[in-house]
Amino acid sequence: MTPIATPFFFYLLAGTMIIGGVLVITRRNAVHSALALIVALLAQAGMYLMLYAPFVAAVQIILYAGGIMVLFLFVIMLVNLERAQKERQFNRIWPVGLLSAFALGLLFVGVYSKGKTLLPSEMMQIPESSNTQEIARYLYGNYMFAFEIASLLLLVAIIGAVVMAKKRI
Amino acid sequence: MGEITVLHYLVVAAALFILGVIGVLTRRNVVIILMSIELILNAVNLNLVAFSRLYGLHGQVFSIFVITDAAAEAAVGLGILIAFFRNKETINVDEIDLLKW
Amino acid sequence: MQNHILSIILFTPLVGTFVLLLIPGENKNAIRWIANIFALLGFLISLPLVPMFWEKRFEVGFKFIEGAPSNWIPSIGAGYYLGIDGISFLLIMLTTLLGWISILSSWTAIENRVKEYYAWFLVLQTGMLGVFMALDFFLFFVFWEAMLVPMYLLIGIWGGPRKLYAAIKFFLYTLLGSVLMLLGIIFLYYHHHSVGNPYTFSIPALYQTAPGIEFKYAVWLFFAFFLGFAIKVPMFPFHTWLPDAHVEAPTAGSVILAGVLLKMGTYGFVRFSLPLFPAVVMHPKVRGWMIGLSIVGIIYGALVSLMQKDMKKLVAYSSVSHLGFCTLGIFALNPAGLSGSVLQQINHGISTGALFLIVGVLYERRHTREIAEYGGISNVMPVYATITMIMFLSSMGLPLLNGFVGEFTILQGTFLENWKWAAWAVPGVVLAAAYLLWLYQRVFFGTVTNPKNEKLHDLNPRELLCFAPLIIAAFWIGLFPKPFFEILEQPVNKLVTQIRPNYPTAATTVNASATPTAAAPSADSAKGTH
Amino acid sequence: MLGQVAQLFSPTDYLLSLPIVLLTIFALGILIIDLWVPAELKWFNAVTAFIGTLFSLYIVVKIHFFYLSAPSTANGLVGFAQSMLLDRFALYFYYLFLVATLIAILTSVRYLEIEREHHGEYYALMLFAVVGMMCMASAIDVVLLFIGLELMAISTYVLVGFLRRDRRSNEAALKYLLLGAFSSGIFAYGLSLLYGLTGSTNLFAINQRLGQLLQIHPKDPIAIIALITTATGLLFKIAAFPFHQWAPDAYEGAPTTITGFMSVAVKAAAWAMLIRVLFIGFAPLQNVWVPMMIFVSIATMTGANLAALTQTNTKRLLAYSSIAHVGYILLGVVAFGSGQNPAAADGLKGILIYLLVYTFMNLGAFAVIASLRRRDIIGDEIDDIAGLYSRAPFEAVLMLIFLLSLAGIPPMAGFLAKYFIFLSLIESQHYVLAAVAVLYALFGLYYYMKIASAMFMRQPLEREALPVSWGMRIALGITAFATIYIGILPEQFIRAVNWTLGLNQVSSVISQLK
Amino acid sequence: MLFLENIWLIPLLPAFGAALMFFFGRKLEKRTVSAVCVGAVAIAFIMSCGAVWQYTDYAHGTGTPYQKTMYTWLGSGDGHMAFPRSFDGAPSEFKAEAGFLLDPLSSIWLLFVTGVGMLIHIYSTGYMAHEGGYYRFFGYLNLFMFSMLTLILANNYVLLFVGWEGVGLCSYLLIGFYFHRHSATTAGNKAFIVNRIGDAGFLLGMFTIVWYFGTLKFTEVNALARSGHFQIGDHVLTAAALLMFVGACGKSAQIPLYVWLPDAMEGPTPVSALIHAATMVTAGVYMVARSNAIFVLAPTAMKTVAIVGALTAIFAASIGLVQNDIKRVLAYSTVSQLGYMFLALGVGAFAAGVFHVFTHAFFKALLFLGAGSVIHAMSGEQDMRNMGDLRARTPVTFWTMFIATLAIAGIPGLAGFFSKDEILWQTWASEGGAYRILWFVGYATAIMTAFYMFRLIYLTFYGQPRMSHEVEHHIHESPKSMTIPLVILAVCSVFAGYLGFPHSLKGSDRFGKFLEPVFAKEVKVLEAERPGQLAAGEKEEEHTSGTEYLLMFLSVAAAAAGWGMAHRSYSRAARDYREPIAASAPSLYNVLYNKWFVDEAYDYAFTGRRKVGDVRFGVLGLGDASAWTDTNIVDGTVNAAGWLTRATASVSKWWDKWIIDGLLVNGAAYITLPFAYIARLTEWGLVQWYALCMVIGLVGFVFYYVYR
Repeated sequence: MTPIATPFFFYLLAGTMIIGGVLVITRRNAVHSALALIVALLAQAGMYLMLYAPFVAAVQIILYAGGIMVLFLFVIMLVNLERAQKERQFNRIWPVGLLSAFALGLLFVGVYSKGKTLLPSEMMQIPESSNTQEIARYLYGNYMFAFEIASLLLLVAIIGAVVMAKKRI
Repeated sequence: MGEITVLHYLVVAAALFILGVIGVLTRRNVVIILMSIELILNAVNLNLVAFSRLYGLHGQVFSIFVITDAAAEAAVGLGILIAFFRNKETINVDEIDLLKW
Repeated sequence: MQNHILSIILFTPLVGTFVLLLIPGENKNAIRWIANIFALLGFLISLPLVPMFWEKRFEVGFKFIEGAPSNWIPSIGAGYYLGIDGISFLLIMLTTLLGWISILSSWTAIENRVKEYYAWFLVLQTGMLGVFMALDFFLFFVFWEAMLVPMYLLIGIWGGPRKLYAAIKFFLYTLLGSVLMLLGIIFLYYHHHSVGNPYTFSIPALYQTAPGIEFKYAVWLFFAFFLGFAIKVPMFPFHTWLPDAHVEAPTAGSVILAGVLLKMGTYGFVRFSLPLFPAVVMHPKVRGWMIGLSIVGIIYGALVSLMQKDMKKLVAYSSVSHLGFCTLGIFALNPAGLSGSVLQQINHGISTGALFLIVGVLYERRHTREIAEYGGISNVMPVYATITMIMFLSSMGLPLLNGFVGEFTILQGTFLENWKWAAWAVPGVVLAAAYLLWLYQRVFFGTVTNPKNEKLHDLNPRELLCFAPLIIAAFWIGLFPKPFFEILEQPVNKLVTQIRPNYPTAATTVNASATPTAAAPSADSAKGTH
Repeated sequence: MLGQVAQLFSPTDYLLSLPIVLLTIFALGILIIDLWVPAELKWFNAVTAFIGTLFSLYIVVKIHFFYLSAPSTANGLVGFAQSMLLDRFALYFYYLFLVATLIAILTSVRYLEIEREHHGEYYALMLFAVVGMMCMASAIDVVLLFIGLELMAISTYVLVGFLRRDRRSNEAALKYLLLGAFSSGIFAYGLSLLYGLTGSTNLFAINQRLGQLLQIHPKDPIAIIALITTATGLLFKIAAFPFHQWAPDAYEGAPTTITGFMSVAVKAAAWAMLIRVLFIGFAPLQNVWVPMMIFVSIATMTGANLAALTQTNTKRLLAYSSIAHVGYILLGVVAFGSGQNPAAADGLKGILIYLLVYTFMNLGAFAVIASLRRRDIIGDEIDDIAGLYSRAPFEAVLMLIFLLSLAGIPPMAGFLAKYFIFLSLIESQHYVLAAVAVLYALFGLYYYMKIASAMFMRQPLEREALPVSWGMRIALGITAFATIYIGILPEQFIRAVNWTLGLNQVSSVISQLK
Repeated sequence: MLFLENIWLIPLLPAFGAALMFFFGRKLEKRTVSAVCVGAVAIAFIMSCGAVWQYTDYAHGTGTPYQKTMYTWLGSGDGHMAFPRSFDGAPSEFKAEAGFLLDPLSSIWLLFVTGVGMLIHIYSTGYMAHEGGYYRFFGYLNLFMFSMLTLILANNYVLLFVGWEGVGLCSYLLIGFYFHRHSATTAGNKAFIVNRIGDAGFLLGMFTIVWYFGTLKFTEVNALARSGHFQIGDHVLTAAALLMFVGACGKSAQIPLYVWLPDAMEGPTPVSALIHAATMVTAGVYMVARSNAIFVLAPTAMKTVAIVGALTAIFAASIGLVQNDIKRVLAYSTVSQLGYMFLALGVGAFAAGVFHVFTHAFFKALLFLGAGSVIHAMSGEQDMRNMGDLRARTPVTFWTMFIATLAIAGIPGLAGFFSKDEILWQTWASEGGAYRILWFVGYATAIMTAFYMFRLIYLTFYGQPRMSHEVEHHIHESPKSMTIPLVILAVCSVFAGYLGFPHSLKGSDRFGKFLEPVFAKEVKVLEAERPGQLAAGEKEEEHTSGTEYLLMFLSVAAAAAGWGMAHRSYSRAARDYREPIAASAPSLYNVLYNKWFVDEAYDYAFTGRRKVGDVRFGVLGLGDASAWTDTNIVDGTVNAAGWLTRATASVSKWWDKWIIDGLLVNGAAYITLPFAYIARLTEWGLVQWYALCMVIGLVGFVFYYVYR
């Protein structure tokens, strides 16, 4: 079944994401930023659904919103400083940073507007019912090795986090 | 409201990317900088998934890997941040000032 | 022996180094003995080369060829490929001789870190010999650069107060030249390949193809090489590393530096710049510049040394002037000029080496080189004064001593090309007399004014032994230079024919000049007049 | 179903993954054993790691011989469904990684004891990093590439910050992590665009599609953006201007042994990745990235050399010097990009040889500095190395050898590396570039000699002799020997590189790369 | 042919003596020293007499030179260092032999050099008896003999140049013999360097010859020059001749290079006699005479020679008039006599010039030795104002010196008369018109010569004693070893003249005849050179003797006049006598007394030993300048380059510091705010600064490649 009112939902979610993103980088209180990030991530999950990627959407919600952000919140609680909120939130070079970032954005927009014709316009019909199986097939087929390595990656992340965070090993 | 093409998603992703960059460049709070990096990675994911709409599932799979990576980076980054915080009692990035030219 | 003598000569000092490394650093005398034995050995081993070479002196091309092209690193075409002709033969003999003398001379001069001193010195010796023997550009470059390091350390560790500055200046300045030369070498190498030959660094092979490089590249190449050699020589604008290096270096270091290292520049000109880029060398503008720089060097160096208050600096600048004569002779590009130039390189090695030893003798006794500190030395050290006088005379080019032979031949050759050049260079001879005699007057004549100088003891046997061979050589070359000219004859004539094919390198009949022939003046001879 | 699995996992895959698997097993083993190893016997971990690396090395050698025996494998074996290509090129880098790791392990033991941070995790992480590198070297699928990169990167972040009580180490780790994550974000963004353009994650496929695409629209802006963002990630990893500034800080703050490891192995891996991505994936965009690389290399050499002149901290100085070396190696890329043989061949050859030589000389230099570490003295200021000769003549001479090699003075190996770079430049008619490069060699000489003259010509601040552990001695011995040996008798090494690149053979990696 | 075969021994014997002195001299005692050295020279003298005697019947009048080549000295021997000689492009060889040549010209020099040399050696044994460094002195003397003989016997220019430089060296060593005296060593340096300047010219001359003729052998050069390939006035030859004449000027103390000779009197008196009067200074004459073949083809050069000679003659004589140091008077007289010789050569009267050299050798040596013996007697006093009335106390010295004075003044019957008269006559005869001026110059010089010589005699031997008392009663006649040579020389200077007894006095000019083969052809060329004169010459032929007699009489008159004046003003010189010139023309006297201030001028202009204000000119000035340039400009550039690099390297650091300081110093925040902001930008170590750089780089690349 094709999604309904695609444009509306798209703009809704896009708006939510952008606003969330803006809030993330502007909030004084880190917790608020985290929450804003969660919102943005959820909105992005919605977009995944619109793009016929239910599995990714699920991963997004579970892993990101559920896992990573919790980690963030923990850390924020751990290192939360009253001081951090009182002093200024932006470093000295922020105007330049802002400027150059916007410049980059402008360039991107320009490029996309230039190169829009290059992308194939017709979309491929992806069977969403079997999406997960397909992904599994890919993961254990083409990307098996990468998948294994990814497990190592997570392992290393755990070790690293422990080594770094633990007072004495 | 016309037809939503991949390009729309690209633009959104680009916006997200830029937001992330801004965050990285301007904020002092390391945690928030890490979050901004997450934003960037999400932009990447959005790109990938959007493209996978054109080419098939590779993109989605790739995005899963990127998420994994994001998780790992976040974990390690926060760990290092804690170690740093122990020594320095701050999480402000411009107070990382021992090493300079 | 015949076919390995070069390697034997080349590696004897290195063996000495390794032997030294085995000896504990405490017993300095043992180290000194070993070092001197090996230095002397290096000299003695090189002596058999003389008769061997003498038989072959008129044979064409390189002799005692050893190894082969690209047998060392076949895949880039570098080879352990040795061989000598008259020019390198003379310089090799000079090197072994001076190496021995300077190691002998530093018996008492060096007190701390004796072991490494001698070790580095022997390494340096091998490096220098290698430069003169290599017939492979890669090998040549390896030796050329490898030799910088020991010299750098010799200056930097055992040098005077400003040793760090002098050492690094020496190293950087020389390297500046050689890196550009490296590019030049690589270009030749690639060009050789691009005209359809296998990659090789063999110098004889490159002699074949290099002249074919089109002019606009050849000029750049010439200057790439030129910079390297001109800094080494040193020619006029690039000479300022020399005084510093000399003043700071220990005596033996200066002797080797002046005696041998500087020759590498001139050797490079003769061995590489001339045969590789004949078109450029003969190009009037380029040649004019070379000659001009040489002449400026001659006069300028002499004038500057006239004004020095430090003996060693004076001698250093004087060698700028003398080397100016060498380059002048080289770019005269005729047999007289070239062979005179090579001979003058030998002479400079002998006399200036001796001069540095002379300064060293005083420095060892009084630890100052200020001319003003001295005066009336000939009252207390008559033998020393006599030797000094002889060496000064040889350095200022008095007939029957070596200096004259070289300078006369060079100027003669230059005059044959263009009388103006010779005319500009000749004042250098006068100035040489001026600064040397003035120095002699201030240091040796008069009465002893400075009480510190009253107790100076005259030369001891070891020092005499240092000077003896130099004096003998000076007189030999002065009185009977013919053998040297004969040794140089073949390579020099080969060079000239390579550069200017229509130049008569052999007089048809020995007494042609007695009976005037009605031949029309040839192009070359016409050049001289107008 | 099982049949499917069997068809998914072939003997080839087994062979190709074996070195990696072995390393992984040993890493995990260390992690577990470490729990029972008492504090004073921690060197046991080092031994385990060493043995593991040796095993892996053994397998690599076996693969090597298998390739030698089977001419059909001239282009290497493709495994894991086109995601991994273990060709000679990868094999070469495997050797580099493993040797570097061995030496790094040797140097680490005593250093860590002095730092009181001797934990098994250190070695485990090292091995994991190597796994990541191997993936980078042998991946032809961007996904695998990216994951490998991240595996290596994250392990390195932790290793850099491993001295948790040392503020400089923390800072270095944090900076490195922030910037690294940032750059890998950009990198991933570029990859995603690449995927979007070509619809594939396989480099060869990307190469073809991109080629077709550019046939239709030359100067496709999105392609260029993809290139530049990707290149940002690559250049960041090899620390080239303007993405190099993390390097000095990270190098200075990290444990010296890790600094050596990073400057050699990590960098080599990054180079392998860069070569794969640029030369295969972005080959069609050559006319874009060649000038870009020219600019980057000149800028890198300039910046790094100038910065190095004023350094008083040896680690930082060497960090800048290694950036400068990156500039040189990039020249090889430029020569390769110029396209025509023999310039391209020699350019690539130059890169490989440079990395080989660089591995030994730089590790050696850092090993010497690491050996200066003592309880109270960090030992990375130039004053600490002053008069080293009178305290430890042997090490001083070795250090001199390494420095000379870094400066590219023959007969040290460094000269050979520079030689090939210059040769390739001359062959590709980049004369000016070559001249600039050689002139920057002078800068290099100046600051290296600053260290040398400190060692030989200055008086030591304190005279006590340096205790040097056996591991350190072996490491120094190996590196110094290699540095001189490659310098004097490089023939078989050059041959090896030729074999690696399949030069003078039927099928050449180069032709396949382009 | 024993002596002729072994002619090479003649120079080698003294060389051997010298070597002996240098190596073992310190150990030998004085007797052995003098035995060896004097012996060596004596044998050399005997051998040369033998050689010349054998030569006469070897050549029997044809004057074909005898040559003996020892070995090839320069050049590789068998014609392999070749070059195309310029005038016809024929390939010829760069080569110089160690070969000896004996012909009339060289045999004359050979004789008087060895002869006078031997005498002076003998004399020195007495004179130096009480000096330190005895062996050194004789070593140098022998070395000098060796060089001088090489110079004379060389068969090519380079070998001649060897002797040429050798004698220069010896004069340097001997002038500086008393090396404790700063003035002595300075004089030595001056002599050597001035000679070097001349030598430079000589070198260039030689090069020109080689380049043109392709050879340096006298015989070949002469053969070519006379082969008629070159028309008279050939430019190259003129250049060559002039350049060689520069060399001659240096060696033979002609204007402008004469300045060294007077100072050279710092040396021991025998040295002055041997080197600076009799032998060495005549080397220039020898060289010019030797290359007469070239000179006659270059009339310009000839004229130059003549004019320079004449000028020098009168110039030096004028200075000699008022000098008080006995040796300086003689020195200047030497210079002026040399001027005569060059005048002779210049006008083509080679034989006359050589003849004057010959005679001059005897009486000038005698004068110097006499002066030496006077100084010896006066225990070192050299100022004639403090002498007087020595006639009785040192009779031998007096009489011998008196004879010499008569000779040099040109009193008939003595050597000087014949030679000088010959020169004057030739000067008058050879050139017509304006060149007669030269004759007048020579004539004036003759008067002056007579005057100052007799002034010397009167001041020294007549009048009242003006010396202090202790000096006075030390006065004694010198030992035999010194007086005997005086006597011998006196005899020579009486009779030497008769060898050249002119035809006009019914004599047979043996001397001229002997030299005939060397110069004859020149005379012809000279005739050819000016056919106009030829007619005149013919015309003169009949009344030639008349003019000659007239001139002869005039010159006698000149001598007499000089003598008379001297007698009037000095014969009764008391302690308080006044110089007549000083009385009449003090300014002129001052100028003359200060030698026309030439030395000062040179010091200001050329050497730069004196500063004008506080500016140096001349060589030392140049030296200062270039030394300054070297340290500040040439080396400065090098260091600046290095400095600049390091500066740029650390500029950001400074920038920061500088700005911050600026902030602190002037609190004008609103000005410095932007700067301070930039400063903060460049604050390294901030992570986000790195990130910013990355992004900027990204932007830059994208912009460049997409929107280019």
